[in-house]
Amino acid sequence: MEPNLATSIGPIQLDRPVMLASGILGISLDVFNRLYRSGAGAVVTKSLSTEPWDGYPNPTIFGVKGGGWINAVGLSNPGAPNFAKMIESNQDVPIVVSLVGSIPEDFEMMIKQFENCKVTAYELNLSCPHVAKVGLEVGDDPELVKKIVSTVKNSTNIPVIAKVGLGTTNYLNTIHTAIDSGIDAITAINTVRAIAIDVETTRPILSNKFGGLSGTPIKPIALRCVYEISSKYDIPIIGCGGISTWEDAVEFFLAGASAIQLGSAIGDNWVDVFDDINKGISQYMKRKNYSTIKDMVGLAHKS
Amino acid sequence: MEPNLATSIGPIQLDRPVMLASGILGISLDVFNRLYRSGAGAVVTKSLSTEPWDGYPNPTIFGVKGGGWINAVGLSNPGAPNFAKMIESNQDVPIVVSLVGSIPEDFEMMIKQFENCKVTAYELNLSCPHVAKVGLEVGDDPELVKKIVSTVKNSTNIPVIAKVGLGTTNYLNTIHTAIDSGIDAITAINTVRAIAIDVETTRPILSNKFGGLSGTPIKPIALRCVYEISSKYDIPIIGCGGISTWEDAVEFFLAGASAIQLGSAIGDNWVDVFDDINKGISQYMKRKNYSTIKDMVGLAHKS
Amino acid sequence: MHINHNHPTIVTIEKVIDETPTVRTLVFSDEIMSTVLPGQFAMVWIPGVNELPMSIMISKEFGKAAFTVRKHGPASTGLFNIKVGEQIGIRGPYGNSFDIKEGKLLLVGGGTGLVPMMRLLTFVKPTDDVTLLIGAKSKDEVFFESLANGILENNTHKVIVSTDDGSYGEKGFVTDLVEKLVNDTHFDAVYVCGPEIMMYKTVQSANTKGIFVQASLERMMKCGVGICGSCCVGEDLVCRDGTIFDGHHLSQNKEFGRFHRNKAGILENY
Amino acid sequence: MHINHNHPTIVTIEKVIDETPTVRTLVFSDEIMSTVLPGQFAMVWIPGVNELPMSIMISKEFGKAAFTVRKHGPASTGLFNIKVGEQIGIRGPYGNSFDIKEGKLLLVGGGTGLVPMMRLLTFVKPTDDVTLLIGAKSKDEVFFESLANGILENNTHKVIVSTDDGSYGEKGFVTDLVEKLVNDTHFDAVYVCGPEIMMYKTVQSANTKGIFVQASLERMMKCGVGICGSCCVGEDLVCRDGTIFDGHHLSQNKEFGRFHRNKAGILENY
Ligand SMILES: Cc1cc2nc3c(=O)[nH]c(=O)nc-3n(C[C@H](O)[C@H](O)[C@H](O)COP(=O)(O)OP(=O)(O)OC[C@H]3O[C@@H](n4cnc5c(N)ncnc54)[C@H](O)[C@@H]3O)c2cc1C
Ligand SMILES: Cc1cc2nc3c(=O)[nH]c(=O)nc-3n(C[C@H](O)[C@H](O)[C@H](O)COP(=O)(O)OP(=O)(O)OC[C@H]3O[C@@H](n4cnc5c(N)ncnc54)[C@H](O)[C@@H]3O)c2cc1C
Ligand SMILES: Cc1cc2nc3c(=O)[nH]c(=O)nc-3n(C[C@H](O)[C@H](O)[C@H](O)COP(=O)(O)O)c2cc1C
Ligand SMILES: Cc1cc2nc3c(=O)[nH]c(=O)nc-3n(C[C@H](O)[C@H](O)[C@H](O)COP(=O)(O)O)c2cc1C
Ligand code: FES
Ligand code: FES
Repeated sequence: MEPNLATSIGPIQLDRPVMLASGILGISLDVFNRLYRSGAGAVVTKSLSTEPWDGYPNPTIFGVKGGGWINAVGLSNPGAPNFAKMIESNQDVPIVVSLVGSIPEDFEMMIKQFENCKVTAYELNLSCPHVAKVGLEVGDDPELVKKIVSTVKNSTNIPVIAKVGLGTTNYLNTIHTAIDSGIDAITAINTVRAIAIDVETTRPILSNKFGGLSGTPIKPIALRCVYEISSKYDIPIIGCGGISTWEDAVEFFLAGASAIQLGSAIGDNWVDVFDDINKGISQYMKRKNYSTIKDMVGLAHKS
Repeated sequence: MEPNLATSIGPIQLDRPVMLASGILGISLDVFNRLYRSGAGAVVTKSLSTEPWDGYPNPTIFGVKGGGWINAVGLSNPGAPNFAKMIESNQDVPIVVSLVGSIPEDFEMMIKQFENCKVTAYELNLSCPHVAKVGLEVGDDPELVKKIVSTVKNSTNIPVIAKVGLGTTNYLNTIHTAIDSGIDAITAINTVRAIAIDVETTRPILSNKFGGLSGTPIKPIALRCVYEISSKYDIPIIGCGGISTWEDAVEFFLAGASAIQLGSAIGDNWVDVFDDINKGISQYMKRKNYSTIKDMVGLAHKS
Repeated sequence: MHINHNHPTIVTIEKVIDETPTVRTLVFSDEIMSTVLPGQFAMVWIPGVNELPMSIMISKEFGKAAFTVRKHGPASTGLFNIKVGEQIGIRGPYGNSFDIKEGKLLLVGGGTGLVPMMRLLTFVKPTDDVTLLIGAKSKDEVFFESLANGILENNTHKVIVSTDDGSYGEKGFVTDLVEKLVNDTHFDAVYVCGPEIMMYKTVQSANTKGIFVQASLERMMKCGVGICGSCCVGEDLVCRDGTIFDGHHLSQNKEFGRFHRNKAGILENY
Repeated sequence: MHINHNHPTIVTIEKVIDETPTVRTLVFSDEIMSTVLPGQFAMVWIPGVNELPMSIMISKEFGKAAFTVRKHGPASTGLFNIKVGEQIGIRGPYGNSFDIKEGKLLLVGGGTGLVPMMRLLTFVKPTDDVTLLIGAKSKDEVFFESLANGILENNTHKVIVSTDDGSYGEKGFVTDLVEKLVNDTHFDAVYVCGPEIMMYKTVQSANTKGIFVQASLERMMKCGVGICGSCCVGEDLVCRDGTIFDGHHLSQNKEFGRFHRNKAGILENY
């Protein structure tokens, strides 16, 4: 009796619980297909805006000496209209379309573009820590979150996820508002605002100076957020932040996540990371006699 | 011409810029003397409360697989009255007394205890992430911060530092309030709220479940805070969080810190870390032709 | 595999040995713990209960190690009650180890202070002449006597038990015996682990005679690595500078044998 | 010492060599970069300007490496203008490397696409018979000709230059020369790096003849490690799966030779 890796995140059904996080390799349908074949349960696209964005000049990403990555790609993306065309032919891959914008109308307009695409869910990026007027600046404004989530929910029948991060207000309030406005699930967390300075040239390394920290360093913080959210709210959670092994993934399930996303780990372990984690989870479930992912979700709260 | 490692943090003068952070080995005068001899420019005591506190049961601290530490010692401390007696005989060591409390009167009472002690500064812990009613719960409440800082400033002529961290509000607002209320300097940052779950026993590892993440993982976040504070306010800053090498220390100076504190690095490199960092800073300054720490402070903003 | 020895590794208890009504040895598999140096300890997490510093006990089986725990407060009782098949977390090994000397050796252990002595015995050379003193309150608290005799079977050796009430072996405090032995015989080294007063007197006796002596100290421990400060004795941190200190060094320490610190860090008299 | 090869290491430019009016080689000391495999690249940070992917050029001196940069947009011009004593940051090495074959080898390089070819030349065996084609627009854009002849001095070899305008060497496109050569002679392997159309045609010519061929692709790069996705060609990520791909693999790629992506990730025709 093989353990079943299928999971449901509220209305979203996935065959496997490990998803590709937004902004990671998420630019072409060919790559999505490859990642799906490699074991990803779903892929989240780069966050799309109404118009194409070039993003920031390089350096936009580098490895931190003590581990992890800092990036300020600046949400470079082809824009929702172009992107929708790129994935129109999609049949097989569960694609979650990530969206950024400043006002509800941005999101409305973008969702229209995908009417002819097979989209598994939308993920609203309310948490990018290094681009002005979108991301965290939206997530930190409860009124705006309310308007955006309500608008999006009225514009589509496809499930909608809100992606949160650690901004300048209590992210739990953002979640509260999103839940009140009808959100279907929460992804936690985005990168954490950070900086690195080169001591020889005495300059910040990123062209944008500030960026977002991802990878192993943020795992204990991300896990805490999932644990906190699941203590406080009855909402499906997708855990994200620093996951690179099956043990990390299981920690997130135990903390209350129904699925997980990863990005930075691909920089270290390449696309094999999906299958490695799937296998590890499966072996763990066998050993522990869990037959479904659900058996694990939130268990750490019960001890 | 040897570079001069002396630094001033507003009214606070230190011979060397690397301080021991609060809560680390900070329990006895003998140990303080040893750390001072080992190269610490000053030592910060454990955060003291009006009464002795046992703290949380073990496990209270452990190493994170991906690097760094998570602790929930729970502010165990002998209480300000006992502690003041323990350091009464101090002659040589620049001691910064760290205080926690819930109301202004707590701080007033504690400062009285130290009237006969040689105290270099007080550090108000407005940022412990894992003890209820003190720490972050105070730091996140601007009205309370205002009252506490004003009260403390009225109770003593000794310089007063506010130690901030990433809570549920914008830490920059806390700093704003503290500056308006007369604070002399800022220490940034405390540990970042985190959790770890053991997958075999499916339980959070710490007895308190939540703890604070310290060490290398938080360095890029702490550095960003120092950079942000120094962009926004004209206040002396002590950088803290994940510093373990001279390069880390220099990054903090370049970001705007006039001195730094470290804790977790002692777990890896033991007390030699102070002299190692002092030497590294000195060699760097020589190579770069900086004659004082001040020459470096905030340089990254100018590029 | 310990990826990070400061993070608890979960092991399963494979065997439980009752040493006395209040002392048990719990055996588990762990390659690293099976080969630690004599005197090293681990932080032992009893899930849902507490975490305690424990000397790492030897096991006869390859690749295995053990803890020998005396049931005392809630934490040690939690460990004492762990059954075969249950799991505990261990991090470490921590601390320094005894300096291995040669010749005529005196080992002094009281209660679970015998644990590091057992591992030390596995390091003696065939030519060493070894005397082991086992101190206990009464007969039913004596353990490891035959284990020690077994380990030393190829050495010139003596295992002497003394009980406070004389119900077994010699009668009286083990420290009186130490005083007598070091006065009578020249020892090349003395090693002691047990209650602080036992260690204090043993160190004094040896120091007076100018004999090399080392004691393994115990203090309240939280981190085990020199961060939290809870284990300080004078300017030393027991977990990181020790747990083993030379007699000479200890004779200069103002707290050794006199004070320890409680959970809040307040000095208390012994 | 590269503690983390994904973090920029700062190096100081020690020598600048003018190759042509618009191409310069910047030499620096770095042990790891001095011994990379042929085809590997680094991400090169020009502080205050930009960061660019650059093939790692050889240096004659032990422990040194170099970049050979053509002045083009603001980023490469920033690098081009770096003076002796100034600092740049490098991270890497990244990417795979050419499969080293033996026998009759054809190397084809256009412009700075010659850089990986120079390092590949240092890997040829004494028994190899090597033909290097250098493609350039005109005479003053030709470089590395004598460097290549020097490296190959102990081999049977030919270095053939072709310029589009015929101002030096053969006249015409280097790809016509490739077509002719592979029709005339059996090669054991063909290696190509240069403008995509040059690589596309070279791969086609070799594939048609069933000759082993590898091309080193260029795409917009941000991370260099397979995170950002900006370098994708079809389902391949140039930085991580490449930059070197076999001709057979490339013949199945729908984007190679046809499209590349701009900074926003939109497909554009070549
Ligand atoms: C290096 C070292 C090795 C040890 N080896 C052994 C051994 O092999 N076998 C054994 O039975 N005991 C050993 N001990 C003592 C053991 O750690 C406990 O202190 C003892 O079991 C009493 O625990 P308790 O049940 O009374 O704790 P409780 O009263 O339940 O208190 C729980 C907490 O207090 C702390 N604590 C209380 N007393 C002490 C103390 N004296 N030292 C350190 N922490 C304390 C513990 O950390 C624990 O978190 C060792 C101690 C140290 C420092
Ligand atoms: C693996 C690899 C190796 C290379 N090796 C060399 C070399 O040895 N010598 C050399 O002169 N050039 C090399 N290039 C090309 C080089 O990276 C630049 O693309 C080229 O110098 C043009 O830059 P620019 O000044 O026009 O950039 P700008 O127009 O100033 O644009 C700046 C940004 O655009 C990006 N960019 C623009 N065009 C490209 C492109 N074609 N490929 C990648 N990024 C681009 C850069 O990352 C940069 O951040 C290499 C490219 C790759 C991918
Ligand atoms: C290069 C890069 C680009 C990213 N772009 C986006 C983005 O466009 N939208 C988004 O919601 N998150 C973005 N993120 C954040 C990731 O989706 C993820 O939340 C974060 O990296 C933490 O996960 P990890 O530690 O597994 O990488 C990006 C992260 C990286 C490293
Ligand atoms: C075991 C431990 C105990 C701590 N106790 C305190 C404390 O009592 N008061 C306080 O302000 N900070 C406390 N801190 C936080 C540190 O002072 C410091 O801000 C934090 O650890 C980040 O620095 P580091 O990465 O160099 O350790 C504690 C940290 C640790 C690891
Ligand atoms: S136990 Fe923490 S310093 Fe020794
Ligand atoms: S450059 Fe980022 S994936 Fe290739």
